[in-house]
Amino acid sequence: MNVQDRRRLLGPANARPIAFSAEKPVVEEPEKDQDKQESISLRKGLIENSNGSSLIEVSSKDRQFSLMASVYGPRALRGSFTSMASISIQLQNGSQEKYGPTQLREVATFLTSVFNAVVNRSRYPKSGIDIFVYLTYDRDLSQSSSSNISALIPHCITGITLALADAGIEILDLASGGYHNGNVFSFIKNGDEITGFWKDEGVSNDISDSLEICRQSYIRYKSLMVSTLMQK
Amino acid sequence: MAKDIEISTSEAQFILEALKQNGRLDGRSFDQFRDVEISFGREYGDVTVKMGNTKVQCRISCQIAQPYEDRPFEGLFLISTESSPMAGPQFENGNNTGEDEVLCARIIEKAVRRSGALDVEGLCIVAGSKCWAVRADVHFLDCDGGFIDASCVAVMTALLHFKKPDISVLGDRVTVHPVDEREPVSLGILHIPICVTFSFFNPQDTEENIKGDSNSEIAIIDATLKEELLRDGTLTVTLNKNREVVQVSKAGGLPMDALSLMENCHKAYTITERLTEQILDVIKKDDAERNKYATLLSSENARET
Amino acid sequence: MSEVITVSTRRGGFQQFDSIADEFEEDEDVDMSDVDEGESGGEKSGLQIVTPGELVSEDPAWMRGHGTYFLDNMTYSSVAGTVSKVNRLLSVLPLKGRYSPETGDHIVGRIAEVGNKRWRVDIGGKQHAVLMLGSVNLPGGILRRKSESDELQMRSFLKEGDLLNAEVQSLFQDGSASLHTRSLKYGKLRDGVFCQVPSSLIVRSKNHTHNLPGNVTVVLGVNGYIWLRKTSKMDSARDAPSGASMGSTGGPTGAKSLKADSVSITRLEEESSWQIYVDENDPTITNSVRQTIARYANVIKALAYCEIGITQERIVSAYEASMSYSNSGSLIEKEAMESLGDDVLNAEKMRGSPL
Amino acid sequence: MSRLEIYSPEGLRLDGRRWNELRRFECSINTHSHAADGSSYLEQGNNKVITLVKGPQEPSSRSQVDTAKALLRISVNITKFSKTERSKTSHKNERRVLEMQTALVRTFNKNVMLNVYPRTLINIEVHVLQQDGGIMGSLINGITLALIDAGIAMYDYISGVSVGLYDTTPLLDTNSLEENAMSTVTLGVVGKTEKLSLLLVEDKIPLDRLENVLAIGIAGTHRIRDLMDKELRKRAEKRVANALSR
Amino acid sequence: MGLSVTEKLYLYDSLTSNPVVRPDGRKPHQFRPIEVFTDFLPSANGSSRIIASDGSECIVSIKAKVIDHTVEDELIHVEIDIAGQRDDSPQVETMTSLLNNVLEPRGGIDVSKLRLTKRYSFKIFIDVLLLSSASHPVSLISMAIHSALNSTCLPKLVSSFDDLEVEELPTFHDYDLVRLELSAPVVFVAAIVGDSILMDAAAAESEVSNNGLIITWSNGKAISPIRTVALNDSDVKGFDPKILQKAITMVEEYAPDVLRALNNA
Repeated sequence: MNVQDRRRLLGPANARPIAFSAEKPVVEEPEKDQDKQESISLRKGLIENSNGSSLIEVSSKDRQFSLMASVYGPRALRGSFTSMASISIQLQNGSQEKYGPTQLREVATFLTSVFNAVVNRSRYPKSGIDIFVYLTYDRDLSQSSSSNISALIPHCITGITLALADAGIEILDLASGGYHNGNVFSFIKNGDEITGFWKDEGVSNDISDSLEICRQSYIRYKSLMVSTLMQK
Repeated sequence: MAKDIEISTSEAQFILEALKQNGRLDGRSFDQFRDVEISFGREYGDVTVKMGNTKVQCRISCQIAQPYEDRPFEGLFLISTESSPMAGPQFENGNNTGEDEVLCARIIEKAVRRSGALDVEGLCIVAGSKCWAVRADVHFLDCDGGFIDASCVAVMTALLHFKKPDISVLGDRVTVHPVDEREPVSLGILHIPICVTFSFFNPQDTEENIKGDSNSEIAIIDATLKEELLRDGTLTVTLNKNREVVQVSKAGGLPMDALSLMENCHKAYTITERLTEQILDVIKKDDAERNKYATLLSSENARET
Repeated sequence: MSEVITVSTRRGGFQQFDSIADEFEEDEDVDMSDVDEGESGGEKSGLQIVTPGELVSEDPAWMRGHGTYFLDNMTYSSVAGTVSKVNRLLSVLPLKGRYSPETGDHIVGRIAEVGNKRWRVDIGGKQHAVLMLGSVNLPGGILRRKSESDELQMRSFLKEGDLLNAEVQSLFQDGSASLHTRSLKYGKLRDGVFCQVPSSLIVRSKNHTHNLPGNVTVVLGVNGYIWLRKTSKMDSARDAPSGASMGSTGGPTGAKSLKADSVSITRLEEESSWQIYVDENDPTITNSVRQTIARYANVIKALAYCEIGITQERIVSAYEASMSYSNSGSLIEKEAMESLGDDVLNAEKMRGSPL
Repeated sequence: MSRLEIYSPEGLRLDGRRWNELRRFECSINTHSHAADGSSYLEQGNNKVITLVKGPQEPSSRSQVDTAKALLRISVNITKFSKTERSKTSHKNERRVLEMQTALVRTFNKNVMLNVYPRTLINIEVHVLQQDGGIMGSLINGITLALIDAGIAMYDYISGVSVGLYDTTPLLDTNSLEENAMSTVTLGVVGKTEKLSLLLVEDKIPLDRLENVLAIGIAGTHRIRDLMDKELRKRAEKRVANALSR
Repeated sequence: MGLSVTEKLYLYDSLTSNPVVRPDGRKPHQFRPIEVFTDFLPSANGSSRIIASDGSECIVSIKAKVIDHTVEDELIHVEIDIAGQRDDSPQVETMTSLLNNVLEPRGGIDVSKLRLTKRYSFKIFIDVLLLSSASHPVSLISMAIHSALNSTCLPKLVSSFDDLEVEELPTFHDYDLVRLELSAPVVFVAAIVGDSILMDAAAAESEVSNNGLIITWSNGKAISPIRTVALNDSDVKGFDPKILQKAITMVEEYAPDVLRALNNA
């Protein structure tokens, strides 16, 4: 039953050290309206080893952060037959241990359900797609706002979508989202469909106000993604 | 387990049939314990025990540590049992959660540590802040059955043999004197537990075992590896020569009549007596051997007797 | 009672020890001498109840069946249950246990695994049953030989999760079943819902597919798996006046039967095509049929809750009794299920047909 | 707690029992009919134990298939809140719990007729909601009841109990206060025989007193077997009566 | 569970038809009956066991400990144990994180009731044992916690409230207990199937749901955490933004009935 020899610690046969590709063009938002609360820049294809990857850097008045997403797969899954690809998402703290493991796990579960609705999974039977998100940098500039993980979720979604597209994995639409007032929405199809909603603070009556604002963010991020993907 | 040892059907049948006819493969009688060979390494507390082809080494070491908060007057004592594929292919490196390994470790733990064989209060240096931490590392070198029994002898002999460096305490200052400076001191041993393992075989059907009153189950002492692989149940009795039961473990297996289990305990006692004597004897001999020039090297003036 | 949720509570206890709180009046100290209690109680019902390890018979003449073991002349029970003596066979029937397949059982199963030339089917037993590729009707003719291309596209016939009804063809040495679906009444199940009851509540009988009032058909698998569906054309054909579908006895309906035969022959080919494995439901299932099916499902669950054996007659009788609840959703309450069970039994007593 | 009170000169124990009295013993079967094939809930003194038996069923992986017999697996979940003082760490994967599981599997391996169920898996889950001494015996009793409820063939009951030795008096069915104050012996006995499937002594006991302790322990397990048997028969009669009336 | 394609199609069509036909005939807002048992663990300060009609079962123990709240500020600690799962499995960790959010003081729970003196407080340990569950268990768990906290009694304080000056540990009455009136939020799971919204979805209904919504209800209003949750592995889809508000309205309408039933029964 134990055919594998586990007595030696060997990596996978085709393991390669991580390599970063040459500088990729950055898509930054045109700085036309200075009153915008945040500036964002996107890059794709940074990690050569992965099938697709992306980097997002955001800075606003009160928060600066960046995250990296990498996609491995689709790869063959051993074991019993599955008619659809199974997606696994892992979230990792960067150098700062900012968020607890259970909290990261819950967000990862949430993101998985979002992308289960976004990726065309039936296209990849008996396969697995592994997605890793590293919250590389996260700094609060203002003391006032409590730094919560909710505000990062839309960027995680954007980052993963970009990395999936970079990996050439079929998705139904470019997914992204927005954060406002403790409410997070994830959209596809021009904002006509919600693929995820997340709320960690406040009461229910503020949701409808946030919807439109988040949709605006979604459309903004989406157009940025499109221009990033159009880059050669 | 890394690899299961397989025993061929014909060999298994042969061994079982022999047992039914009162015979064992190595010619021993059912109640015969293998001869125990105890040898010492160069240092104190380094003991190797051989029983037939089974070989176990135990080494004692100590260092100064902080006692547990809830037990400030006691020193620390830890027994670690390590099995590796060296002893046999059934063991796996770094994985000691196999059923047998866990049981073996737990029994030695109960027999030696929980029973208070080592005087842990004597390990206290400064109450609440400093104490000796004694560590017994048991290594299984070669496996031909009877690990528990051999390990227990090894640990107890090693504890008796070991000497820790002498110390002197001055207020909160503790000085450890190197061995070549001051004669090291022995550990306080309160009693010597000896484990004897019985293996049970059922020569008849399960129905007879459960419903019959023949009590024809076979019990043999100190099984070899092959016998261990074929047995239906096992019992480890730990006793000391004060006629105290230190530990009994019959963790399931073939149901056995209470009276015959009692009989086994009594049989184990005679073995306990013999082994205790043997251990004390080899310790004495080794001590004499190590100190045979002691009188010559003594700086004391000889006295007339 | 709230329309939204019913909550029943009890303080200070882990569960309702139902009406068994009458004991422990006796002393629980133990004497060195064993007080042997009379173990032969429980024969009020005429059925002998035994528990594991109990001596069932000292007579060596019995053949020992399931639920027993023996030593010399003595036969002991190995389960808790009732003693059954059939001819010379002595066995103990456990009060509970998983379904044990028998040859000829009509069962409902779910595909658990697609393997090499076979499907493994969950039938609620101790082991999965096996359905060989050679034991199913293949598209394109009932008597066609299976080919290599069939082996490669097994998942397009039946895949994991698919439900089917089948017959137990034979049993293997270890007690697991081999199934077949080589009849048009067996095969993939469509147009309805699945529900499950303990297999002990289903009585083995000649027919396990019944057309119920309200255009609903039920397949009562012997294994306790039940399929409720909209009555199909084939279902109604089966229930058509005797002779019509069989086409055997001529009689006054001779002409008609000829016609029925010709229909069934053409359909036979049609059904043997890919159609029999298609994953589509009848597009004409109306909302009211769906509601009727939901009501039947609740009625069956109520019978199971009351531990009443499930038969066509009882389902119909319970269904009629359930009409006093206009909303079939209220049948999920314990009180409703109990009263439904009582209604069914009372109706049977009135009719004087104890089954 | 002073040592003197453990067993008073009048022959009474801390909880008012005499030396040969069992604790309150209540059990019921078929408590979790949806979640398992067999189930039991047992209260032995303040021990509260839920047992679920799932199977015999198709093994989930190939490595669990034995072509000759069923594979028996037992997992013991001692909840963090089971003692008066809540434990901070999880008891899963503790060596003591692994040892218990192994002992239980080996006990029931010899008593369940596994050869009747080849190629299957019998999975037993035990949840200890509250413990107050003698837990091993309660685990054995709970598993026996749940196995019988599942209709799984076994040769006989196995019942378990712990006996302590106070000076020269054996005390039957010890609770945790008694267990902490003296040496105890745990037995698992087959049916009404004097055959021991399990015997665990964890502290020092004079060799010449052991026989005495075993004798009262065996008598105690026989009593427990009868109490379990009574409950099972009551259930069985109810079911049979139910089936006949319908 | 794994339903067949035709089963899923039939269920989906039934659940999205007008009027909605649920497989057990329930109305979209109707819950299945539950049974609640409390106060069965004498060694705990509060306990509850809750059983749903599909056999899903959850046991909760509440234990309290006196702590110095000037040193330690976490007053409610939740831990989840799911039978058959490792403590670090994704399901356990996700559920722990979610429930920690539900019982977060800034939400519905009034932690000031745990305050004993100016210096000391009770810290409440909530241990959840999920024995079995057929569909998303968070609702059942939250109801069990709610009932357990409802049944919790704590020792009565007899020493003075102001102990900042005097260095003394709080002392308690020998046997008098005070009922802890801490109302824990209850979590609802709404299944979204097409344009239909269903409360308390059964296993088969969850299997065909396009999405799910977790909505927390406390003190008469829907509060955070609110979030979408996948109720199955295969059929997750996006949904119309209007559904979100509709689901919350539905909870607002029926949650009071559920709480009344839970508290009165």
